Amino acid sequence: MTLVLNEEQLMLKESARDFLQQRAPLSHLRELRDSGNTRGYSPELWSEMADMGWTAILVPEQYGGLEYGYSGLGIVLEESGRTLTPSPLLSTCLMGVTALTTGGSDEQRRKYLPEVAAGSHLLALAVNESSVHAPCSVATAAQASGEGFSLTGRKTAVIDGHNADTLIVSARTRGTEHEADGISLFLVPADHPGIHTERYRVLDTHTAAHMTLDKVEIGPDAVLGELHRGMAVLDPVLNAGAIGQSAELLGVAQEAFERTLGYLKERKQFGVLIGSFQALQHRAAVMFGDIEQCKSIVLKGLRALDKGDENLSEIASLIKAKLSETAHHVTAEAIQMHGGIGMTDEFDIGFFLKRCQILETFLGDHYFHLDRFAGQRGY
Amino acid sequence: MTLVLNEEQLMLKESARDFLQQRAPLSHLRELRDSGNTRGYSPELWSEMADMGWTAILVPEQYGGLEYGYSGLGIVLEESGRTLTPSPLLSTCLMGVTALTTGGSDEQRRKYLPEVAAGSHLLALAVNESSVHAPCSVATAAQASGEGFSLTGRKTAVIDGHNADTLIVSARTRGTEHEADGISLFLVPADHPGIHTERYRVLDTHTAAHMTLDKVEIGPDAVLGELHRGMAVLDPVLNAGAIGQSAELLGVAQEAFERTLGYLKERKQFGVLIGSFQALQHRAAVMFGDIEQCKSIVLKGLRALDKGDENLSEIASLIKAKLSETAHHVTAEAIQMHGGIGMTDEFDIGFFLKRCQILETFLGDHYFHLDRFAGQRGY
Amino acid sequence: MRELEQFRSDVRAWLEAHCPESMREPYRSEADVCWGGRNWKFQSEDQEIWLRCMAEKGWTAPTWPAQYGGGGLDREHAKILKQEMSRIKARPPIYSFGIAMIGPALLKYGSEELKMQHLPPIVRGEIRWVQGYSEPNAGSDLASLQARADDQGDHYIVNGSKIWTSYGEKGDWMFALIRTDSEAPKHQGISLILFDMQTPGISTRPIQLISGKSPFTETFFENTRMEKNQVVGEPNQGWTIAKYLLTHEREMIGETGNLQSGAELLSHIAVKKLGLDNGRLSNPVLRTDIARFEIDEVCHQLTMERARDETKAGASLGPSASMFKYYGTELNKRRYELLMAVGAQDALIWEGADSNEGELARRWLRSKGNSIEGGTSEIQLNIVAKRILGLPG
Amino acid sequence: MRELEQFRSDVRAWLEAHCPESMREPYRSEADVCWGGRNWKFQSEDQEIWLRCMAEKGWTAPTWPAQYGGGGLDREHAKILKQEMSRIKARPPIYSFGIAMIGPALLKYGSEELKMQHLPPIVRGEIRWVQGYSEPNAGSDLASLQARADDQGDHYIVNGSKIWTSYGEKGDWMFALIRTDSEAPKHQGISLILFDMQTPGISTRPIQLISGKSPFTETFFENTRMEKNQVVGEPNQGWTIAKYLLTHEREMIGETGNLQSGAELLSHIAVKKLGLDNGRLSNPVLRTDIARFEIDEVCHQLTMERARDETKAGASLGPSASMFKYYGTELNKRRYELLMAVGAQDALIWEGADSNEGELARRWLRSKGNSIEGGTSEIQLNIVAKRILGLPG
Repeated sequence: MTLVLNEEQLMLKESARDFLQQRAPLSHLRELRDSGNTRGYSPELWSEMADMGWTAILVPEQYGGLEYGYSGLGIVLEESGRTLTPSPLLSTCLMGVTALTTGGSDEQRRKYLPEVAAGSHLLALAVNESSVHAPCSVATAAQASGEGFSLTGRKTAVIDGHNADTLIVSARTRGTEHEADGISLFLVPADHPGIHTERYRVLDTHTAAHMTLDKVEIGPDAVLGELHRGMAVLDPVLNAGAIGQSAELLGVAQEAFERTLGYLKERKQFGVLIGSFQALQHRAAVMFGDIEQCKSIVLKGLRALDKGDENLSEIASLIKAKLSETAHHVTAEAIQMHGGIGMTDEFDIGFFLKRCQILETFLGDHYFHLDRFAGQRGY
Repeated sequence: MTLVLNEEQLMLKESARDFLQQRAPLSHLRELRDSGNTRGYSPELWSEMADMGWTAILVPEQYGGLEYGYSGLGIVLEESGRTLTPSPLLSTCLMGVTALTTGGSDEQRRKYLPEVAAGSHLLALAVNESSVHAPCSVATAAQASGEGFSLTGRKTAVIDGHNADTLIVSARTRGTEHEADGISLFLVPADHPGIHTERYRVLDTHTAAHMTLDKVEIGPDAVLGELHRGMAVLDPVLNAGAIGQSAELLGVAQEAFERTLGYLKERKQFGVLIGSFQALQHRAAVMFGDIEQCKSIVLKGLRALDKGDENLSEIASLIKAKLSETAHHVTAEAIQMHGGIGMTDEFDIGFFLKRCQILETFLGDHYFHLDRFAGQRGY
Repeated sequence: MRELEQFRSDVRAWLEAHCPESMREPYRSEADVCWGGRNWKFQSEDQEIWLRCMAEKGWTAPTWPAQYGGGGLDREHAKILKQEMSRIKARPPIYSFGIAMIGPALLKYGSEELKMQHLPPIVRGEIRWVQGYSEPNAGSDLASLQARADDQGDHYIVNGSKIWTSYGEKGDWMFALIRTDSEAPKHQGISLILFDMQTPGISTRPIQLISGKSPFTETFFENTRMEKNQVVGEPNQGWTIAKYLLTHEREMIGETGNLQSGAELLSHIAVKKLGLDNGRLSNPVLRTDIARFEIDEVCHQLTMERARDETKAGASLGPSASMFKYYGTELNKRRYELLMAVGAQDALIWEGADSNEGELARRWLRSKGNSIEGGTSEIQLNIVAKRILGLPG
Repeated sequence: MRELEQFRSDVRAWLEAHCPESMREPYRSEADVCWGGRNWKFQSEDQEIWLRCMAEKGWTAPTWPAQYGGGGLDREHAKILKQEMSRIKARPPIYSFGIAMIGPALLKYGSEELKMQHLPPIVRGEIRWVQGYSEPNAGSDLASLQARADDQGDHYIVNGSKIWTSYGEKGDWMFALIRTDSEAPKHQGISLILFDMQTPGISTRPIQLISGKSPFTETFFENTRMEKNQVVGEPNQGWTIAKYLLTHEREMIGETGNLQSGAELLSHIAVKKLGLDNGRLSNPVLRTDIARFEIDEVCHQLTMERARDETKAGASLGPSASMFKYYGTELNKRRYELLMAVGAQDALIWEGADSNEGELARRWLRSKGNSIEGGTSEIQLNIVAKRILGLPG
């Protein structure tokens, strides 16, 4: 398979871009923020996205989906990175669907996937327990209770946690706090009375939540995948999440870079265009090259997800580490090269820096992924 | 005490510079190399240095020295970094003397220091056992034998090992391989028949040696400092060594930078001086600032040695780490900015890169010292 | 020497007698700072007493000549005053751009008349000064400013705008760079003019930053009358004074990095947040990044110390100030990057949960402006390359 | 499709029959490379047989037209040949600047006469070509070259010198850029001229590098006669061809980074040298630096792969070649920096002990030239900024 988009994918890219530029340009994010919206995304826009078929991209045909694969969803995520459009695509349509297709029983898939594909059911992943991403550090307890389980513990940084209809919660069914074995995943209705949600807004108006579970009673059919072996499902989900975030970061970095390049070509100082200063030219050239590299590996990562590559953990961490560092650098340089105006809220460029920091940090920053990459490579 | 040189120090700096520029400019190093000299330094020059009093700078007055302190010796080392002059100043006059003044009995001092001050006795530190600097990793055994000890083991990267009259050898008198406790230091005559020396030349014609000790029998008076507590002497010696290397690296970096700056002001390309290219200007400006910072901390480090600062380990590692990274960057940039001519052996700038790599690496590179710094700071 | 010791004991006794207890503790927040000015509301009686006492002695501006209300102290005496104040942790009686910026410029370039008019009220904290340099389209190319003064014989009529004025809406008087000769080469037609912010035709508008509210304002002039006798130095020679003020500002910003480090050490915060594992931070790479940062911070501080030692009695740092400005602001940006990494997912919180209103994230965002305001990092490197290294072009 | 499959099985059978066993193993050292040329001494009979057989089929230059001795294969067929050769790990029959550099330029710009004269001997490996571009004072500003050809009616007389010619003393013919019109603007008075290195008035001198001996030479022309019919393309139009050749060279250098990684993986060497501690390299920071390097290496390789996929059938990479040249060489420099860090004190050994004659240190030093030769990194970034990003100036 060559590293270029095929015709069908190019069409999807174009239609995604058209839709987002028209219906959800950057001013959409600003409006959401200024209107004090508490969901962190627009339900109206979400139902339009569902109409576009985006919520169904990853869902298998037999459950009402388009089965268009990660490469397809990645294209949409990349474009939504350009417009910084908030939506539950990552939490529900990428990670939620991956969890169900990887670990879900046929019954569970039938229960959730058609509704997800229709855009009428949201999922969220509750796997962290501290500020630092560490999926194996699970203290939340799932104790046998009747035929099912009783969950008690606290989950942090649940993206879309307060918007979700169903939570995918990791909890310990045996072993000690930092062990991978003994972690199990559970599908838990978000409106369960034992769940307390503290919603918060992150720096660019996207939202997340900390969630406290107090004796949340669930049936035996709530187990996702095998008991004690939740990491066998969670690992692929987090790999898909990291690559999906990277696709979005790629959009963020490209747009921030292109806007900056445009500014370099129009802003004059000392009687000349600032883009004629060699120091800025060299910095821009390196950013260009870095972004080109990011394009290649994101494409590769999405392909690897589609074909179920056996080195997915290594690939996912490679990509997330590189995209985090590149997008971080590019969005910070974007402010610096815009100068004073880049610091004002009135101007849009600062939103890219904010979104970048969020995507970088959630589900593991470059420190986490560099470490994981080296581990996967055996050193 | 202010961070500026006093009048006396300024005079020493000037006389050191005059002497080295006249008697041992860079062509001296080249001659040594091309003549196939096996000592790695010129004994004639060494006796002139002794006449200048440099060998006596650190030696206390009561043992025939000048007692002019680390600040004085640092000035000479910095200047010899500018001319890349090879000599046993670091191994004998800095580290050797520090070992004796820190841990030596009065008898030991009387035995060695006057000769060292006169330039007629050389010392070398044999503390490493592998390629990576790790002073606590000591497997060389010192077994009780009669009233004294019998040393067996292998020491690596002994600077001036083959030139020395007396070796300062670390060996284990108790404990296990990586423990600090149980390491003892011994003064061993270098011509002892149980010592086998493999001399080698490093990349810029300086020399060092690996040394094998096979049942080297020594008396009880050979112990330097307290038995089992050799690290109490070795730590200060290595701190002084790191700061001394840093002073030399400062000279290396300054000279490489100044030569490069000169080249930027004389070399034309595309009809203009290459120093007018903004990308090079910004890189040069940052190098200048980094070197200014290096000047400040080397000065501070030498002062700290003179007053016996209690945080010497922290300070020494801070300085060595910063100087290593800065000088490394500056000497590599020096090649790049000189272009093709910088790659030729005929031109001198490449010697700075070589010397820098040696000073950086011996006695711990930036990885070693960054780790040690953080450890000293409690994290 | 005896005289100095006597002075020290006098100062100590005076401070003991006059500095209120509540003025001897560190600021709890920015709200504790005393800015002075026409509309100033003292936060406490002690704050008012402390300012009055100090102003009476001229010690709000210790080195200014006594005839302008200053303390008339030489460097050595002023240093003793500073040491004695910090001994009892006395707060500065006032924080004033008048004392820090326009005052020194007036002493160096102002006419006797202007000095007599403006310096004493500055010493007393009666007038709050703000600065008007930048313009929306000028950016780094400050001299390309366009706010224009038309000569009307005995006065000027000014039109245009200024941006990035700190606390512009709270200012009583402004010192601004205004183009007084549109025909001259751009560096030669600029004057430094002083004017009352209540003059008709002046309005201000607050600027919102990516980090949220800010002290910055934009200032607009619409047919604003300015008096010719309020020009500092010669008309059209304002650029020289502007450069003096900029260097002065850069030195102050360079120092800021220094002050920041007085705050809690980055490594302490990291240890608290991330915990130790066998005595080491459990994230070994972040650990190294922090070590590199702490090393560079020490390097910067010691270099400023060395420069102070070298320049000794009042000599200007000159172009070195650009180097310090560059390193000070780049360090501060790195500090906040590392704090964000230490804070990880919690550091993203802007509103809700226990985020302290996103304080860390806001400071991180705000720090991005450090390498832009007061002359961008690029400009500082240009200055170092050209004026210190003597590179051409 | 059927035809291609048939071709594949024919090639496979032919290779099986003709490629000597000893030519089916990787080079043990550089000494195993076959360079060809007038004075070539084959290292083995097999080496000679292998070159002869391949040359006879024209497969030393598979895509060149058959009338010039080439294989006459299109891209698809050539790819199959390549795949089949690498299937049995066949060594390239020859490594030749003739095939890689001047051949393609002649095919694109040369007259029929020049093609007929030079291409067949290149295919047969009879003439070893070397290049003459750089001059001691030209550096990055290649077009400022000064080697000068004076028009003598039917021939030129050339004076000047060339530097950085690889294997200049072993070359049979040189292609060189020579100024043929001193009056014209600097890009417009240059010609690409071919000449026999045995021509009277040509001498060479080896260049010693900081890493030791090198294949580079300096070449001197003293009243050297060159024939006018050996100018490639039109006289004074050599700059166009030079740019084509440079882009070509950059692509090749970009690929080099790629080949290097075929060598033992950096992380494997580090594990061997430093050992693992709980499954991790015991130096956690070096570990991260290595991880970053390996990541960037994959990024570079995949981007070259993507570019090849995008440019598909023969389209030139154009200015992107500059990006690949930049990344490929910077990566190679980083690789050697990390190898030196892994090697630590042992890596400093130049002579004596078990240093393998300082091989690592020499390669590290040699790598510093990567970002200078073939156009400096600065030049590549300039090209990206101007020709890809469209930045002004």
